[in-house]
Amino acid sequence: MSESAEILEQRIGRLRAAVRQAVLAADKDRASALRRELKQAEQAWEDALAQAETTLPAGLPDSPGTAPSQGPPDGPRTAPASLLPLREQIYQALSLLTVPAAPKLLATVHEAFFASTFPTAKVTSLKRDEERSFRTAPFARPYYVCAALTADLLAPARGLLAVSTWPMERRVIGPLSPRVDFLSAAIQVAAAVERLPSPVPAASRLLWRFAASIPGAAQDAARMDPRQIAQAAEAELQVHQSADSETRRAAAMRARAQLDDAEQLFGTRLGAAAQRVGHMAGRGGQGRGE
Amino acid sequence: MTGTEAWLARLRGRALPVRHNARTIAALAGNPGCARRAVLDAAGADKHRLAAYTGFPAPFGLSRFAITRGNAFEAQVKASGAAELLRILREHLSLPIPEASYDDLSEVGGNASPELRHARTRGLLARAVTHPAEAGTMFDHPLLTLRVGGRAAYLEPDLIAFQLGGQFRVIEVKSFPVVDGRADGDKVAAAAIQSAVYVLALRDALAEQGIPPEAVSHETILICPENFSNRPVAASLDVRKQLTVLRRQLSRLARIEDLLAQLPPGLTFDLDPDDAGVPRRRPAELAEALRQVEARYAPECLNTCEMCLFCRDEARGGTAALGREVRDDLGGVEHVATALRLARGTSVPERGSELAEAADLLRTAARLRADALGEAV
Amino acid sequence: MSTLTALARALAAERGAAQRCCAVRHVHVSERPLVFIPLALAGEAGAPLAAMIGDRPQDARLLTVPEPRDRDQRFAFAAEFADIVLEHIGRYLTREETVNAREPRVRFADAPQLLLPNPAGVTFTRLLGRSTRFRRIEGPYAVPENVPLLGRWLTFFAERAEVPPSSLTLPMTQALAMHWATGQSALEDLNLGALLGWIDPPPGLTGAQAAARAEDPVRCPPAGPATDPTFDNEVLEPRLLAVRTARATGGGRAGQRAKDALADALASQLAPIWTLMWRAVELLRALPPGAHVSSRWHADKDAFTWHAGQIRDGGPPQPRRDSAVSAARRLAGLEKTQAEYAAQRAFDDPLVMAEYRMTGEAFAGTVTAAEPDRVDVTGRRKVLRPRVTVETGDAVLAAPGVVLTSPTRPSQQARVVSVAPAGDRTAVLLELRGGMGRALTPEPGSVPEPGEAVCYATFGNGFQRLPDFPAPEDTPWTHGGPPQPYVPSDDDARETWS
Amino acid sequence: MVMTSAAELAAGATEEILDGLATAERGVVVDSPPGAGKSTLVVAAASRLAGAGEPVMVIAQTNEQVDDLSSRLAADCPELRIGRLSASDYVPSPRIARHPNVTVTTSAADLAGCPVVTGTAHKWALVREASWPWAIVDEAYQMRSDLLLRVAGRFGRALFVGDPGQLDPFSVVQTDRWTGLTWDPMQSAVAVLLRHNPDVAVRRLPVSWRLPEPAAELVSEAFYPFTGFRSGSRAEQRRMTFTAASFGQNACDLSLETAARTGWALHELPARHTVRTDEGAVAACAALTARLLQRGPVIYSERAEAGAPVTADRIAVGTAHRDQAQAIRARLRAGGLAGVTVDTANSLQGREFDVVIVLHPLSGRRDATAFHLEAGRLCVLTSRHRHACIVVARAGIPELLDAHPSAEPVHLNVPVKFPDGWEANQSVMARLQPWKVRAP
Repeated sequence: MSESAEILEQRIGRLRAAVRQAVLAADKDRASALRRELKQAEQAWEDALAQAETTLPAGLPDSPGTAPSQGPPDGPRTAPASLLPLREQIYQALSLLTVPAAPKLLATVHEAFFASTFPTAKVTSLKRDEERSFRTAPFARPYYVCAALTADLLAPARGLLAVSTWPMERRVIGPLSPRVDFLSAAIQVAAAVERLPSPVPAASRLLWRFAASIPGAAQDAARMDPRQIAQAAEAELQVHQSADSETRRAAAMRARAQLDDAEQLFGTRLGAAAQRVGHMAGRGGQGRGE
Repeated sequence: MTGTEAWLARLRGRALPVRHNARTIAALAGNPGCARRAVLDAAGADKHRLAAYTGFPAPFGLSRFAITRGNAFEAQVKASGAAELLRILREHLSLPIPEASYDDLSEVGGNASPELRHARTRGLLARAVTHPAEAGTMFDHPLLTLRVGGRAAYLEPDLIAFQLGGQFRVIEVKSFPVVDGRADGDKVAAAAIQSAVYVLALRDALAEQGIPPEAVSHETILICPENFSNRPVAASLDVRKQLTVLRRQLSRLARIEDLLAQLPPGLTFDLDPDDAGVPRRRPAELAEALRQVEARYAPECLNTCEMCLFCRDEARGGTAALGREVRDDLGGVEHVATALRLARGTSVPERGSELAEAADLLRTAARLRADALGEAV
Repeated sequence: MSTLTALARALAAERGAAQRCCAVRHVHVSERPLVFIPLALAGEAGAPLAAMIGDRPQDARLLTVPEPRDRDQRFAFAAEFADIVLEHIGRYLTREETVNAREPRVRFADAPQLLLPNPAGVTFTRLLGRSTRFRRIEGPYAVPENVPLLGRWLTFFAERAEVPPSSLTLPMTQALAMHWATGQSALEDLNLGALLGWIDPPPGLTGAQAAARAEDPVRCPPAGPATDPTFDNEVLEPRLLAVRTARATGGGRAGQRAKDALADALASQLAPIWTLMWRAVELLRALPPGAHVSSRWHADKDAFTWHAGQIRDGGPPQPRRDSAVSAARRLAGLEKTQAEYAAQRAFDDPLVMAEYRMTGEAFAGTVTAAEPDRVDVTGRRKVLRPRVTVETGDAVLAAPGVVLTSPTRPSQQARVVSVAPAGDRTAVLLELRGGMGRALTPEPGSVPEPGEAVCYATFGNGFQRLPDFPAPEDTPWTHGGPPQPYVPSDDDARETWS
Repeated sequence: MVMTSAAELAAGATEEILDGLATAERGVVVDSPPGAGKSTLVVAAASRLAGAGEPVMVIAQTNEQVDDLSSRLAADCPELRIGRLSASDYVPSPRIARHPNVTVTTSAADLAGCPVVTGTAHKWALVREASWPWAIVDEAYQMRSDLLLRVAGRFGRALFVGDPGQLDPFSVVQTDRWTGLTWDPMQSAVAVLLRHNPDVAVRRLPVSWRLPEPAAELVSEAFYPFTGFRSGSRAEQRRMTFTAASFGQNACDLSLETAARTGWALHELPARHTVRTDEGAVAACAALTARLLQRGPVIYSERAEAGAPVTADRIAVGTAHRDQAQAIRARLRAGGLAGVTVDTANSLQGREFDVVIVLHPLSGRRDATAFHLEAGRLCVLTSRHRHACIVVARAGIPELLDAHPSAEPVHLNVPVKFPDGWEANQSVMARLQPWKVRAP
């Protein structure tokens, strides 16, 4: 080691001030160069400390062999990470909900009912892997974590995941579908909560998040009846269902007719073809319940 | 390209025009009397960069914590087909249960190009007015445009347009809290004027299709976290005042020619970048170019304008730098040194001249101050 | 703002140093004020990040919240903070004094004083009070015992800050700006470092230079509660992340190290402000106090005694918002104290009085003639009504009939009899009443003598009665009828703090 | 379309208001534009209610206003016994003293037999216990919510009458502690009433008997954009002529003649940033007043078809600040002119003159403040006259308004006040342009 920890510390202090000065001066290049330098200095400092500590008598154990050093998720209320592969966790959660859902919701569902959660940041690469795998060897796996498709252009719906074995009608998303799927998910979550042998706070919190946005579902979080929530969700579902189903059926027919296998699972993307715009805008309105 | 556009392009130089958003347009109402700001904004110049390059970087930045919190709150409100928002709209506006559709306009068929998004936005909005029964209810991330200084600017949207009975309302999600029904008045004011920008842009979009302005309500909806929780709560904002102010400032910006005509020919704020993009122009020279356009500095600029420290430095020695009120109390005299000469009586203006009355006022003040402190001013 | 303070600002700008705009101190400064510098996490509603607190310069206590978004840690912070605040308050709950008013009463002999860097600090205090005072100490969602109590005291402090003449809670920028005019704008005066730079620059720097230096957030951290964004992004975020990572991997020595690093970083932001705050206290103490400062502090002691009684007697926490009746009553109180405060400051301070002389609401001059023994015989009984003539160079707005008051003889009324030019000056004939004893000849010194320098103002320092308002249960239909009485509910206790 | 005459329109509205009293559950609010016969309505309502056997308390804001209403009521209904509540130091003015049917007393208990009792709001606030089935609150937009709170326990139902376009009540206390509360004590009595009782009907008087036609148009559009009103007189009914001709054409004469011809003049001085008591503007106000009196103005109207001279007591000069009024008064005194009213907008509220000269609040300002921009201030100043109004201002006000930054904080749950001062100022300046006279 060429520098002592103390000198390193001073250097880190100076560098940190310099980074802030560079940011204040709107000098992005200098700021990132300095940040790199800072990172190196910090690493050197960590190393120096680690070295110093190994020579000290052991005080507190540093890492008593707990969970793998995976980055923590979004909140302080951290559930342990699961040992299952990510795609299986997502599959579990999706199968519980039975409708396309966003990664964040899936992570919460998994935490509530499978006692572990996953970092949502990794989902993007999972989706890419699934598509690559399918394109290399179609239908080689029993299921794929795939996209939900927009009903109008059959493009991947932003931020939604689905399961390849689901019928196309369930995987296409029209304007009313987010609401319909929310209500369907609420019914499934209520049922799952009812099945729990003893109350799980994370599950109750999740159920309340659904119940709070459904008319007549529950007064407050302390007094929730899963059956009443399911009934309320069912009641609102009745209002939207036929219009939504119609849109989805029509879109699913188009998808099956127009798209190849991979596109049916992962959607088709629109090029920046401006001439198609007028056509599209019209079609956006077409699928609605009539 | 018109003469004005060419002129503005030359002022901007090789830099790309800065993208406008509701915030930057709202800022136009912040100090409308400032020619420097008007010219830089009309030209789409990067004020932040220019100010920093002359050695006066803007004193504001954004904390990542604030950004994260803002994004997280917005995502929460819009999650699951904007389920939480729907709850609020049902409670706040008695939205009927069947009105629950949600269109995300942030992409068109997986493509996020502004042209596509704008075209689709317009299509859907117009349809919503003409066929309200079968059109959508919530439109997330509609991409709108507004003419700023003769150029159409895309507005980076962070709003939801909400349609009920053929009338639209603008919904803005902000992450500052409403505690016991009260929120920071300046933050609400900023939200109100930004909402007004969207109302204006929505009205413009519909007007092109012959739909009257009443199709967009002047009552907008502000969604904020309630008290110390993450629970969203809604408040109505009447933005009629903000609309008037904006319309007036935008129309003045459209008449930027008058300001341009007073500028020396050949003036540019180009940084003269080399092939690697490194500026070669001397900062002092750029500063000189900026000084060719008159500024109207007031301390309030410190909260709103990227050029503020540059202008403040330039305004040193002027009474305006001490505050509008102070200048007024000093009889409107422009320079500190002049005011003090008048106060001390070392400069006595002619009777009836512009400064005569101010001199009387200042001499009295100096006499009273000396009297109370027992020492000459 | 007035022409006189504007002139002081102009002088400060010219000289590069702050100028006095008061001749005396108008705020009370406690012997042992409680200095509180809070830092909040950007983007969150009243989320404490750290604080430095203490009642002596050498006793700075640093409190930090290693995970500011964690409710439990926030309450742990609140509990630790409460211990310090309540201990400090407790010191004032021991000594009492008897007030000899018409109805003698007992109050605490002194009161605590809370000093914050700026008005935003007061807002933060109010929010912290609001988020803690409704909590419960038992049942579900229980918090440590002292947390709701802290909330009530913080709310009390924040509310006193709204009362202009009160010194119980002082935002330091406001206290300093009241006494010194700087060569920058009022907006820039909100930066404690810059303001102090003008008033008390380090050796070798002018005030203007010191202020400019204080604006660099890297060298001189802002006085909170908002932290500098580059600090957040470049220093705080990595350290918070390190604490979290360490915790996820089991804490231990790495966890302690990460927490220490975080505390160091936060201390680096707070310590310079701590120094500034105590320097400001010294500067204020060095000013001679105005004559009415102590009587206003007595009112603060009364308020403190009353609030301590509320808590002792098991009263409810302060409501979220004022009811119709309490709002109206509070407004009446504020209007009354504000008027009194303005008059008192003018009477205590020739420089403040000069502002009224500027506008013609007061004038100063010399007595040129006096009839001290003049007796008015026109009424039913003879009354002593001396007359004096005052010549002044000031503008005189007061018309005949107007009653004036003089700071040196506040209990005496001076009615304007006539106003006449006297050369380039103005002669004002005044008729005096009261404050001269009971006999038909005035007590010595009670009537100004020729040659005496005097000052008269159109406003007095007299006592005003507070208006009566209906009882809350009699709130009329025009104001929404009687309000629902406050009943503490589970919702209050549960309210998320995230 | 059938053209309704102003008189029919006004009578219809008044009748509707009076008829509506019987069925009003809680009360009625009547918005009255300047000079629309507010006092007449109050007197009519009081006598109607008293006639129906319902005792009425009449609440006004100043002793002057109480005396005014009491004497009109006493004269209109000589049979009606009227109690005049007063403070102990009140000396009855001659116009009260001459009515035998008015009893003046300091105690409400002495007035048990009076069907109508009048008093200032502050006096009423001291009355305990007793209550009246009806109250009439005059100048209710100038009364503060906290004062209403103190008197509202005394009545069951109420008629609130006032001009929403005039100055709002204010407080020296600056706090946003109560913003957004429906019972914010700093808002007006009408505001608090309506926020708690949204079902209370708001009616309006549609005709201004004071303002001449051109004034009614401008004031209505700038300050009453949503409700509007019309003039009770036709342009040709209101005329002003001068008995003395002008010698040559100086700016004062031009302005006077423009105002005599059109009802308006903008007497524009050269652009200059000035101190508040701008000597040039002060001198111009004084010169216009002096010249007006010299020219021997005669007015013709529905009231004076044969013409009547305009005397000094029928002329007012209005300013924004007290020191400006002071300076103009001193200038008039130095010129030997007496009897002309010179006062601030606050003091001119509710008063009426034949000719009014206004020193524009924004004249010579470099920056506008909320005070200068307040719509009510300009509205009061430009709506006091029966014949002509001359606005004195430095050039540059439209530019000042354009450069005005809009940075006012916005509060949740606070109804937006219309018209906005900035917009109303713009509108007034734009409308005065045709009547501009450039003065040196």
